[in-house]
Amino acid sequence: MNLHEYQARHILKTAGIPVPDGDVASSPAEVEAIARRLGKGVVVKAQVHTGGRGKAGGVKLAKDPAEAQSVAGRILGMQIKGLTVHKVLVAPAADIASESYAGIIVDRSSQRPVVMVSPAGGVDIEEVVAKTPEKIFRHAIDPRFGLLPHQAMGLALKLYPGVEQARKAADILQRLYQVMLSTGASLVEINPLITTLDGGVEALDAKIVVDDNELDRRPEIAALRDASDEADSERRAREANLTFIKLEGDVACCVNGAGLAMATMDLVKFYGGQPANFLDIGGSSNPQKVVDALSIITADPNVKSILFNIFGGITRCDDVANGIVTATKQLKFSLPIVIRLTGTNEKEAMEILTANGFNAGTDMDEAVKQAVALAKQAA
Amino acid sequence: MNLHEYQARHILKTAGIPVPDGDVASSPAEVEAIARRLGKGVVVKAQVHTGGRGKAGGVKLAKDPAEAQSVAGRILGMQIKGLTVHKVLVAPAADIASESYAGIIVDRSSQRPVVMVSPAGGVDIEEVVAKTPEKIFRHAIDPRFGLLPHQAMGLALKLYPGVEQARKAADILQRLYQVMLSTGASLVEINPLITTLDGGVEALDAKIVVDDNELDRRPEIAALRDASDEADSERRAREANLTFIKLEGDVACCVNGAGLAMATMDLVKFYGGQPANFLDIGGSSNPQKVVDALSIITADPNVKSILFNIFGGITRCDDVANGIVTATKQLKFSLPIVIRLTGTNEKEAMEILTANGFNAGTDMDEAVKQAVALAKQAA
Amino acid sequence: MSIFVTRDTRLVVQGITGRDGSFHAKQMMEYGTRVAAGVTPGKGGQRFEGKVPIYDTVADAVRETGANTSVIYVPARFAPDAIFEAADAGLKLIVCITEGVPVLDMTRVLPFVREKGARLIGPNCPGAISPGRAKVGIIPGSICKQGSVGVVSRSGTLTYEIIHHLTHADMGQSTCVGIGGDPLIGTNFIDCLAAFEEDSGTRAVVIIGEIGGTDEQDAATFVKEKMKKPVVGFIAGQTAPPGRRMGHAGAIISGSSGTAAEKMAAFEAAGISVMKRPADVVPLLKKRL
Amino acid sequence: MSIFVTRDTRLVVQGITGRDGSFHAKQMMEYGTRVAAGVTPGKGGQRFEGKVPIYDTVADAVRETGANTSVIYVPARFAPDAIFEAADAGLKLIVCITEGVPVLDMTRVLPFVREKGARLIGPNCPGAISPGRAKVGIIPGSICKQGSVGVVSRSGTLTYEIIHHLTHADMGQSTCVGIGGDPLIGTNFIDCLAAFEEDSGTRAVVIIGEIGGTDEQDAATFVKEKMKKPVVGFIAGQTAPPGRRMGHAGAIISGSSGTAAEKMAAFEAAGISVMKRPADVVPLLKKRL
Repeated sequence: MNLHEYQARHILKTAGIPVPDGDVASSPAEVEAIARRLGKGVVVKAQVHTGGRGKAGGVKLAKDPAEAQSVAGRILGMQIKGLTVHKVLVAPAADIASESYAGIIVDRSSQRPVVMVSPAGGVDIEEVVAKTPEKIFRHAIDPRFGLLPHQAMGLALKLYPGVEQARKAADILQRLYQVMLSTGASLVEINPLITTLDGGVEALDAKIVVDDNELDRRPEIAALRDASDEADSERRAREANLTFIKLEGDVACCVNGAGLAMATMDLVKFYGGQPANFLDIGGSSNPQKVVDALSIITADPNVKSILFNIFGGITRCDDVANGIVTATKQLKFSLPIVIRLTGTNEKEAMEILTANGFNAGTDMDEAVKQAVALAKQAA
Repeated sequence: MNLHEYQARHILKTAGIPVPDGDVASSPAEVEAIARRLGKGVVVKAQVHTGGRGKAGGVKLAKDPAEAQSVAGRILGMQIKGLTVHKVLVAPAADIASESYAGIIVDRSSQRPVVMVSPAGGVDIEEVVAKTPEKIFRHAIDPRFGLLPHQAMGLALKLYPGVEQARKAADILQRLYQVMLSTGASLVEINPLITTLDGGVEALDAKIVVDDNELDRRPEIAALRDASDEADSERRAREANLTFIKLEGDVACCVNGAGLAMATMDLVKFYGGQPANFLDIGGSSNPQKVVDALSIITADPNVKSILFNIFGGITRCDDVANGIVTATKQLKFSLPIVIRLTGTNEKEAMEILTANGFNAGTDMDEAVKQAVALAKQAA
Repeated sequence: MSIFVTRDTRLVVQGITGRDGSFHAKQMMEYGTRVAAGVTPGKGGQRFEGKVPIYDTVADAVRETGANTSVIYVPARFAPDAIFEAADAGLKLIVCITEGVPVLDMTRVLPFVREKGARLIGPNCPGAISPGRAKVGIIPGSICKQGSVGVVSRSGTLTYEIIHHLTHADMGQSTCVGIGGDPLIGTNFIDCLAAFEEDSGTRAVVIIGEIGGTDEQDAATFVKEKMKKPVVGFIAGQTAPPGRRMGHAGAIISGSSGTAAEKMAAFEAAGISVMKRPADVVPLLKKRL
Repeated sequence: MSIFVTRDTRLVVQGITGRDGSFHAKQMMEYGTRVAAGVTPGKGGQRFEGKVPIYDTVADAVRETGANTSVIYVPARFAPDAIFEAADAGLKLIVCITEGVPVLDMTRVLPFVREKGARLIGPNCPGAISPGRAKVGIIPGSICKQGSVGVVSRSGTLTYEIIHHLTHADMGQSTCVGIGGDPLIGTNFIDCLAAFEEDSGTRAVVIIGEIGGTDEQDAATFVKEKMKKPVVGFIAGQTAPPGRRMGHAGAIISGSSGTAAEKMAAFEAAGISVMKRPADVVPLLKKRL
């Protein structure tokens, strides 16, 4: 789960990391009031979960409260990469002496949280990694001992040769690791980490990505979710405990298991079709999940055919069959359905489906080919 | 540094460990008020840094506020092992179903914090260790991973076969370790850890000994020091950064280095004398330290002779000599002084002392013998 | 004749009285696995299905029954401690089925397990099965057949799909291992490939990867440099969009890295025959054997 | 010819620009110790006494100078991290002079040092000196003399007292090690006794213990079971009252355990000649050589 910049800033500030003043607003009038309180030039930044806000016109400077209000009027409500801007952050325009990068990610190969710093801040860090890797400095944290002071200092000295600023940056890195632990984040990032003209070191922009698996035990973090920033279908899927990702094609896929779901999408493509979604109904076999899944799939007007691909293990095929029967009765859609079922209780499932007028097979390739053909017919 | 029971209780409570209600008081009237608020039979417990309070009459039950007041009148001001009772804890008389022991100490051999639990609680745990060691269960905490839930549960199941109470005790053990870390303690102890008649698990009495080396970085803990509970000479020594322990003999010892100080005391005994104190003036050689040391030593009416034993390393002998000269001028005492100095700047020291009318030697045995003889003459 | 899970496996089931634990404990027993003990705190002294003794702690279970392997079905919030406990009790193989373990917990669990000299498979995995000998986890025994093909996979049902093809073509399996779909796991492809290369009962290996990370690329290097046995591979997620987590916490393309295309290219370059679709496993393996 | 500290010692001084660090760095240089580098964050690039290069980090110092040993003079609140840093930089011998390090910090420092394969001496110790070769720490070089008696002690000035007697009797020392007076230390008596037993330059050993803990008892067992060289011992604190910390954090008699009497008895039982007073070291050693 991504946090908004204003949420991440607040968390960093609470953890003792210097963050410039500022506040979040959802109307131009609020923006005007905040700008007036800050009492100098401000920056108004769209709060949406996507990169490239600046290029899209979602970040603007304003020299006074009136300009801030008018700028906010243009940003609020705008669309950035398909997401509507509902909130803006208003912060003082900073006196920036230098821009660096500081972040911690959980790294797969070292299996540790890895701190990365770079004096090349304020730009996309992946670009720095790709183009000037010598400007990236890394340290893999041993979680048994934490980020030790000298380790943080060693990194900080790569950013600032002056020991005073390095000490401040080292302190920020140690606190950033504490933020990672206390929020259950898989990524915490300050970009840019700036030095101010008076020698301070501050987090100008912050990003926190929380590990979804942490949300159950961190209700205070889970409460920060901004549902307005999710596609409607994905929100519904999340609430129904389904893993759903909308794609651009027309063959809807309803599969149990993430790997098989991806392989099914790939096979749709292989046979000349385009998958409309990724959808994993998971391991358990509650028929209601099938109903929820079909309801979400059929809400997409692009969908031309529906493909079920179920390999029964923990999932019982008869439960899925019952779900299909129930859903088609409840939802009253007219899209063609192709069903492939095999594994646990395959025979019972076939009987249920046949009794209700469905055809079903046991071969994945055949089913995919058929679903692709049906989508093409309908197009 | 020892914390008082009422201070330790408060820390445990703040850390989420169930502790019975109660409050601290320093007058019978306050005790009466607390007992009235608690609204049932109470126990009034002397808050002094020593064991055996109960036997000494420092712990009494009272059935109502009036009795609590009268009991408190007897306990407050009483002497227990030479310490005056200035404060009492007033707590509800507990409905105890069982008494266990739970403690964590930093163990020298495993070099780890070791949790100890025993179903034989409410008594001196050293006695349990000595007499029924099979009733003690230990776990050495790996500080890189902390006290893991299953480890705490494994110990808790040794106290309580019922899983509900064991879960409560396991939770208490984990919190107790957090208390150890957050207070910088070398010992945290709940004795007794009780079960109540309604199935609760509570810390009835608590003890925390803080590592003196932690106090600099934990001012909130250092502020809990109760100077009224220290011998006056020891408080003054502590404030002067001297390590001083008063003993019962008459040969005062003023030594640099703890090991040499002990060896000097031992040699006093070896030659038939009795040391009046342990005193380490430490490694640095500020003459003021010598003045402070002599001032503390000479305040003890038992002292009959003063022995300096200095092996100059970091400590410079001339600094000590200057200190002796200054102090004897300032303090105007008439006790005989025997001085042994050797090592760094020994020659300069001898010159200073001779010029000021002192004799000094370089041999430890000779000096000790002389100091013992002088004390005997004066007795 | 098989890796990790053998006839000598003596299993303790952590969470044996839970919904998933009890269901799969029965399945494993029916398959012939020696289920030596179960663990549920507070149920020590009872018996599961009237047969398997239940203990309060894994340490008790190990001491009393000599179990050497653990399988974990406890809820996610208890899973890290369950792994710690199994390793603490001296078990040398720990299979964690549980899904949803926070990755920061795994950063502490993994070094602990290694220090104790244990092997962890998972979390968020279907476990392992050595057909005809024993199964530890949830892979349906009915789709497997004893034989000499080793299977290792980051997936669950996709693995079943491929095993299904193998079994139908009469190509039995030595051991099938699901290593799990999380970004931080105890046993990776290379661990399994090395074990299969050593195992006299394995003649060829099927490796099933997916988008995200670089484990497949590392596996390819290992195959090229260290393996003599033929390897056939599949990568799921060719059509996955970047930046989205495809169900598995580990299945995410970051920037331009971790794509199916680069993994398939790495496989090809290492001499691994790459399937275009799951059904290709049979003809490709036949060609290599 | 000596243990731990030798002619090959190339030293980095952590806290070289501090009050204690600079004083003792000079003393060590004057004694002939090869002081290769100093470390003070923010003073990297400067030189100490116009000669010794100063670095911001120990890692820099090691990379640039090939130092193999560190000595730490930083204030107590920085000392644990200084030890971590030295071990992290790959130094194999770390001598921590600093007094006042919290014992809970040491519970984390010690396993770290061990994992890195380093030896820590101290904290709260006077360090080690191999007379005529090098000194690392604060033991005054002037009281020592090169020879073949090994000295190991928990104390500082008491050690000087005993070295003083040895030197006056013309009994030179191979190495004198002060292991420190704290309850948790990196190198204990047994480590030193074992090294002295191995060292061809050491003919006899003097061990100086004190009240508190059971290290002396363990040392006695080691002497009895593993040592051929003669050992002479002293225990300070026969007159110490129980329950009071006698200066050293580790010097405290708990209940009836850790007393001087039980330690002296353990020494006697192990064949260690026990001094009644420091001056006895010379006649006792003469008897055993």
